[in-house]
Amino acid sequence: MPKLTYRQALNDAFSEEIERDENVFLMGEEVAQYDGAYKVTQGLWKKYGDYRVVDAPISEAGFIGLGVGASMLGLRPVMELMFWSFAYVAFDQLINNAGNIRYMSGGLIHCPIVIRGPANGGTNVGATHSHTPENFIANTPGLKVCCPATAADAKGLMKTAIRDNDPVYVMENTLLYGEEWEVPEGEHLVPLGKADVKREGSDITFVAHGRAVITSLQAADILEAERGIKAEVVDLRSIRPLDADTVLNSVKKTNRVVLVEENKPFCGVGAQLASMIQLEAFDHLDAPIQRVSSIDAPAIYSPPLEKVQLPSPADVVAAAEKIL
Amino acid sequence: MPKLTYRQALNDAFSEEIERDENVFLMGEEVAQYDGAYKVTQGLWKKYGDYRVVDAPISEAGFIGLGVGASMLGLRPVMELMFWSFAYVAFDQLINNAGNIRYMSGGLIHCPIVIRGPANGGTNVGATHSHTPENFIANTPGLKVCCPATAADAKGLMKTAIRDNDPVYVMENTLLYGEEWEVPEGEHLVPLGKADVKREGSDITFVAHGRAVITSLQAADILEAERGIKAEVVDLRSIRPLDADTVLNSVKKTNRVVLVEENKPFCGVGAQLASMIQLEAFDHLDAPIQRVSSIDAPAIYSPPLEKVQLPSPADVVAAAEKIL
Amino acid sequence: MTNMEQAEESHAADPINASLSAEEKIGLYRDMVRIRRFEQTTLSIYQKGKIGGFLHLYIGQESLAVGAVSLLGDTDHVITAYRDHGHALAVGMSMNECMAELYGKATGCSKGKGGSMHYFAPDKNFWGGHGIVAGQTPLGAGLAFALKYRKVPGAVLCFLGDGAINQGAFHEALNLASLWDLPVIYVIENNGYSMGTSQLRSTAHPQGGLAQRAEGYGIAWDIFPGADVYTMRACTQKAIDRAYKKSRPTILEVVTYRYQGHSVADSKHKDGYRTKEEIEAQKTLNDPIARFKKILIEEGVLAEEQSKEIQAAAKLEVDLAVKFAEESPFPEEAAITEDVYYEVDEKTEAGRTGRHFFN
Amino acid sequence: MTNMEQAEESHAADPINASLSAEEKIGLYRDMVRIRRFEQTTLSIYQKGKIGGFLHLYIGQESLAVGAVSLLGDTDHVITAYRDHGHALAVGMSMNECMAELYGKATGCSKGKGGSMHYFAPDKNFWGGHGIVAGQTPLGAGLAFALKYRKVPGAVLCFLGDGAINQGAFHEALNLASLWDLPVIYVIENNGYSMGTSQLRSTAHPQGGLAQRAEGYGIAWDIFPGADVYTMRACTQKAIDRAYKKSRPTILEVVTYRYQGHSVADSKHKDGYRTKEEIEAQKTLNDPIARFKKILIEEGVLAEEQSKEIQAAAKLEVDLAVKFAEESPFPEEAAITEDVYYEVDEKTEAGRTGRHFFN
Ligand SMILES: Cc1ncc(C[n+]2csc(CCOP(=O)(O)OP(=O)(O)O)c2C)c(N)n1
Ligand SMILES: Cc1ncc(C[n+]2csc(CCOP(=O)(O)OP(=O)(O)O)c2C)c(N)n1
Ligand SMILES: [Mg+2]
Ligand SMILES: [Mg+2]
Repeated sequence: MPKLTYRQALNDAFSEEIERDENVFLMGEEVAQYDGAYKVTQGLWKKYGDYRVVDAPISEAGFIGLGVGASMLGLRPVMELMFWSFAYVAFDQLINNAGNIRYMSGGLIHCPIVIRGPANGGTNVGATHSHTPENFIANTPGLKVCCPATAADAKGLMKTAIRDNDPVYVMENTLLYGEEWEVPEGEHLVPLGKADVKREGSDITFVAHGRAVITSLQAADILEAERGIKAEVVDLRSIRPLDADTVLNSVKKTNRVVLVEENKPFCGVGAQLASMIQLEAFDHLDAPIQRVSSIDAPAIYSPPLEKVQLPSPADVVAAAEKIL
Repeated sequence: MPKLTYRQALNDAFSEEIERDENVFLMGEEVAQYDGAYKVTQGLWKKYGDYRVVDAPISEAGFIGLGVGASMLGLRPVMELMFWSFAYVAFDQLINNAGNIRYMSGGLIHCPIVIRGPANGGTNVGATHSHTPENFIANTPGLKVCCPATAADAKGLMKTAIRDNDPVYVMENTLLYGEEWEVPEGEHLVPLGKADVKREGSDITFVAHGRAVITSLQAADILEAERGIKAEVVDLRSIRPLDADTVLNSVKKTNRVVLVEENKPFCGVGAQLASMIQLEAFDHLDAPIQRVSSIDAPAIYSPPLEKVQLPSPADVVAAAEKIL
Repeated sequence: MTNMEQAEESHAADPINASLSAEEKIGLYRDMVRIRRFEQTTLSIYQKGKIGGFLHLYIGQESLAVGAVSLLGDTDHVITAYRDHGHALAVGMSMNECMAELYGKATGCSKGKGGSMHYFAPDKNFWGGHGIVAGQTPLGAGLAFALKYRKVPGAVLCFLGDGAINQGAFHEALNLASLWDLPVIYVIENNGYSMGTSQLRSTAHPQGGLAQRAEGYGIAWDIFPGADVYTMRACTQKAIDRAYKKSRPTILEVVTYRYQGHSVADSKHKDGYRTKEEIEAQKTLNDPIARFKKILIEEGVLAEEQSKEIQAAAKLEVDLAVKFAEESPFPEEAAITEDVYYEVDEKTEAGRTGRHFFN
Repeated sequence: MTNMEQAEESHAADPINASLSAEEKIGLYRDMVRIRRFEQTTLSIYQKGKIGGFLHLYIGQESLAVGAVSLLGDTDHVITAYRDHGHALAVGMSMNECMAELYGKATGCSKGKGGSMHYFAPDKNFWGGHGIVAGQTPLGAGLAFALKYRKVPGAVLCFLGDGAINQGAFHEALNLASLWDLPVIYVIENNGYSMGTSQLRSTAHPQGGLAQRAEGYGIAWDIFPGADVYTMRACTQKAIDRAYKKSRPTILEVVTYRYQGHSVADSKHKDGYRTKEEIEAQKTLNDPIARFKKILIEEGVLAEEQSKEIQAAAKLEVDLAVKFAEESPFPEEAAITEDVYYEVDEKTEAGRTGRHFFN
C-alpha cells in the first residue's frame, strides 16, 4: 500500500468526491486560490475552478449558514473552518440550523453537509485557537462527528461523510497533516459508527480518538516493552454515531480501561464513555475507569507547557499503572 | 419565612445588588421598559432608570461582548439572554472572550460578569428555544455555571454570582419563575460550589440540578410512599465549581445513585458525575450508576410528547428501581 | 413608528398588476382573508388554552406575504422567521396541516415537532419558519447559491423583521449575497417594533430607512408601504427581475404594522410601548384587507356579497381545520427519536452502524 | 489593492502636529524604528526555530499604531487584533516582556500564556491582542460603554483589519456604538488583504471605501493614507475630538500595507496573491519610517547621524530583549492551572469552595 500524508489523503478524498458527484463543492476561507491555510486543499482550485472550490470572506456564520441552506436544496457542501475554534462565531448555524432542521420539519428536510477543519491543541497558538468541540457536537442529536487519527481513516471517513445524508462534522488535526500512513488504493470508505482496534491486547483497554490514538499506541508500546503488558487500543474514529459494542467488548475482555482524549475533562467524550461503560459493563470492571484528558485550563501558549497540558504517552502509562 | 416566587426572588437580588454597588447594571433585550420577556426584571427600569437597566437591540454577540469589555474595566454587568438558547449567536463572546481572557493575560484581567436567563425545555417552544448548555459552559475552564432550583437558591446564587470576580453564568427556568418557596429575609447569599441536600435519605442518592431537582424530590416522595425507600436528593446548585464532596459522601452512604438532568445525555452533566463517582467511590457502588436525561432528540414541540421527553418522577423511579 | 407616510401612488396600472385576471385578484383577496381568519382563530384557541408555546400573529401584515408570494414561479423559494403562518398559507400550505401543527398533532406539517415557529413545506419551496432571529438570512443566501450553482433561473424571498437587521448573521449574509451575485431578496417586514422595542431604540440607520444599509454592500434597495397588495407586488417584482436578469440581491423594506402583540403573551402592546390610538389609526388607514376590498369593489371585480362569501368560506375552512386538528392523534412516543437522522429513518446501512442515540 | 492613492496633502501644519516638540517628533520616529526592529528580529528568531506558533508581523504599518496611540491620554484605551506587537510597543510595553512572551517564558507580558496574538497591559490601558477576527470589536464598544457609564471623558481606539469588517460581531458593535453614543473609534487598518484574499474578493462595499459602511449606522467616517504619521495623527485626532465632545463613534479606514506575509508561514505573499512589484512599490513610496525620516530631516529636527543612533539603540534594545527572553525561565508546570479563576488565584473563600478543576 502506498504511504500518504494525512493531508494528501484528505486531498484525494475531496478530488474523488468532486469528480464523483457534481453536487459536491468545497468552500471556506483560503481554500481555493491559497490552497488552504494548511494546504489541505492544495491544487484543487486550479484543477476544478471557482465553481467547485470557493474562497469565502471571514464570515463563518454567513457562509456556514449559506452552506446549510444550499444543502437543503440537495447540494453537498464541504465547508472548511480554518480552525474548528472558529466554530463559535457560527455556532447557531452549526447547532440550530444544521442540527435541528430535519427534526423541526418532521423529516421533510435533510442537510447533507460536511463541516471540517482542524481541532487540536499543541501548536502554540493559544487558547482561542485550540478548541476541541467534539463533545459539544456529539451532545447534539441530529449531528454526527468524527475525528480521524490516521491518513487512511481521514480519507475513508471524509468520503463517507460527504456521501452521508446527515450533517457530519469532521475534526482533523494540524499535527497529523504531515504524518504518513498506508492508505488503501482505489475507493476507500470507512463507515461512521465503526471503531477500529488499532492494537490488540488482553490486559487493559485504551479508548481514544484523534491524535490521542497515536498517544495511546505509544503508551501501549511502552507498557509492553517495559512491563510486558498488552494494551488494546480502540480508536473510536467517530464519536457520534458511536461504536459502543467494540468498546464494551474490549472492556469485557480486559476488565480495565483508560479513556484518552485531548478534550477538556468536564463533560468531555471520556465522561460519556465512562458513564456508558460503568453502566453496561459494571461487572466486568476490575478497577475504576481512568481518564486522561488535557489539563483543565485554557490551552496555554508556552510551548513546553502546552506539551505538558496535552495527554502524553507517559500520562497514559501512569493512568494505566493505577489500575494494573 | 415569607414565600416568594422564583421570579420575585431574582428581582429582589437585582434590586439589592444594584443598590449595593454602583458598578452593577442590567442589560438585555426587553429587560427595561418591557419589564423583561418573563417579567423577571419587573419594575427595575422604573425604579433605577436607563443608566442601571438597559434595553439592548437583538444583537447578542454585540451586547454580550460589550458587557465583557465593560467588565474588564471593573463594571459588573448582569446580562440577560432572553433564552439561553440564544447563547449560540454569542458563543464566541461567552467562551473565548469571557472564558479565556484572564488566562491569556496571565491573570492581568478578570471579568466580573454575570450572564443569565432561562435554559429549559417544557414550554412547547421547539428545539431552537429549548437548549440547556450548562454542560458546554462547565466544560470551559475559566467559566462558572449554576442552575438554581428554588427561589431561595435563585436569589442567593444570583447575588453571589454578581459579587464573584469571575464570569458566572446563571441558568434559570421559565417553568419555575411562577413557583413559590420560602426565602430567608435580609441578606441571603448562597455560595457557588456548595451542593444542598434537599432531602435526606439512606437508600439511594439522586443527584440533580435545576428543575430536575424538583422532579427528583417528587420521585423520592413516590418511592417513600410506595416502597418505603428513602432517597437522598442532592441539589448540585452550581455545576462549576462542583461540590464533589457532598455528592461522594451521599454515594458512600447510600451506595446507589441516579443522576437526573434535563440535559441531553451525550456528554451531559450526568456523564461527568458518573465518571467522577465511579472513579472516586468505586468500591462504594453496589450497582451501576443510572442516568436519567432528556430523551436524546432535539426538543419536540408537541406538548404531551415534550413532557415525555423530559425526565419525569416516574422515569426517576424506574431508574432507581433498576438498582434497588 | 414607521419610516414613511403610507399615503402613496397607486400601482394598480403597473403591468404586473394590470395583467391580473379578475379571478387572480380575487385569489389575492381570498388568501389575505384566509390568513387573517386563520390567525384570529389561532388566537382564540390559544386563549382557550387549547394550544400553547409561542404564537406570533401576522394580522395586519397579510399583504406582504400574499403580494410577494403571488409573484413566484416553480423555481423561486421562500424562507422566513417565526412569524410564519402568513407565508405558509400564502405558499399554499393547507390550513389543516398548519392548524394541526399548532396542536402538536402527528398530522401537522412538521408532525407536531416544530410548532408555530417552525413550519416547512419543501414541496412548495417553503423552507421555514426559523426561531432564531435572523437565522434564516444566511440560509436564504444558501438557497440562492444553490439556484445559481445549478444554473436554475430563480429568486429567493427571505423575509425578516426590522429588529432582525441588527444581527451579525444578516450582515454576513448581505456581504456574501452581493459579493457572489446571489439572486436573493431580503424583505424586511418593518412593523416598527421588535417585541416592545421601537426602531428608534434598537436601530441606528441612515435617513433613507433600514434598507439603505444595503448601500454598504453595494446592494440595491427600496422602501415602500406594504398595505396595498398592488404596491407590494409591483415593488417586489422589480427585485425579482433583478434576481432573474442580473442575479443580484435586493433589500426591500416594507412598512407594515402588526395589530396584535409580539406574541400572544404581550401585555404591553396596547398602551405600553405603543398607544391604542396608534393601533387604531393603522387599522383604519392601512388595513391590507379593507384596502384591497375597496379597490376591488371600485374596480368592479368584487361585490360585497362575494366578499362575504369569501369570508364565510374562510371561516368554514378554519373551523374545519380546527376540527381536523382536534380530531388528529398526537404523535406516538416513538416519534420523539424519529426524524433526527436521515440515515436512521431510512434504515440505510449507515443508519444501522453504530449507536446514534444515548438514553 | 488599496482604495485610494497615497499621494496626499501634508498635515504637518495641523495644530496637533505643529504643536509637537522636536523631542516628541523624534519620539514618534524612535517608536516606529523600535517596532520595526523588534519585528525584524522576531522574524529571524522564528526562522531559527526559537519561537513557534503564529507570528503576524506589523512591518509597514508602524505609523498607524504609533500615530494613533501618540494622541492618547490617561483615560483613553486601546484594543486590537492578533497583529498586536506594534500597538503593544506603542502603548509603552517593554520589549523584554513582549519578547519573552513569544518565547513562552514566565517573564512574558502574559506569563507565556497568551503568545504573540494575545498581549495585554491593562496598566497601560491596553486590552489585547485578540485572536478571533473582529472579536475585539464588541469589547472595544464595552470599554467605551464603561467610560461613559463612569462619566469619564475618554476615547477607545479599537483596531481591526480590512477582512474583519465582514464579521457579524463588528456590525452588531457598530449599531450599539451609534445607538448608545459610545466614544469608540474603529480604526480599520486596511492593508488590502485578509490573508491571501484581496479586498475585491472578500468585501462588497460602497464607492467611498470600507469605512463608508458607517453610513448605514449614522456613524461618521474617514478614509486616508496612513504612511505619514502626521496624517495619521491629524485624522485620528478629529475622531478623538468627536469622542470627547460628542461621545460619538467614528470609523477610520487607514490605507496601509504589510510587507511580510499574513503570518510567517505564508509562502504565497510574494508572487502568489500579490506581486513582488506591488510590494516593492509600497516599500519605496510608502514606507512610514523612511517617509518620516525624510520629513524630520527636512524639518531640521533629525540628523542622519541621530537616526543611525536611534536605529542602533533599537537594535541593542531588541538584542537585550532576546537575551532577556532566552535567559528567562519557562513557567512552572503548576502555572498551567493558575490564572484560570480570579477567586482561586486570590485564595478567597469563593475560590476555596467546591472543586474548580477536574483532572
Ligand atoms: C437571536 C435571538 N434573539 C432574541 C430572540 C427573541 N425574539 C424573538 S422575536 C424578537 C423580536 C424580533 O423583532 P422583528 O425582527 O422586528 O420581527 P417581528 O417580531 O416584528 O416580526 C425577539 C427579540 C430570538 N428569537 N432570537
Ligand atoms: C473568526 C475567525 N476566522 C478566521 C480566522 C483566521 N484568520 C486570522 S487573521 C485572518 C485574516 C484577517 O485579515 P484582516 O482582517 O484584513 O487583518 P490583517 O491580517 O490584514 O491585519 C484570518 C482569516 C480567525 N482568526 N478568526
Ligand atoms: Mg418588527
Ligand atoms: Mg488586512
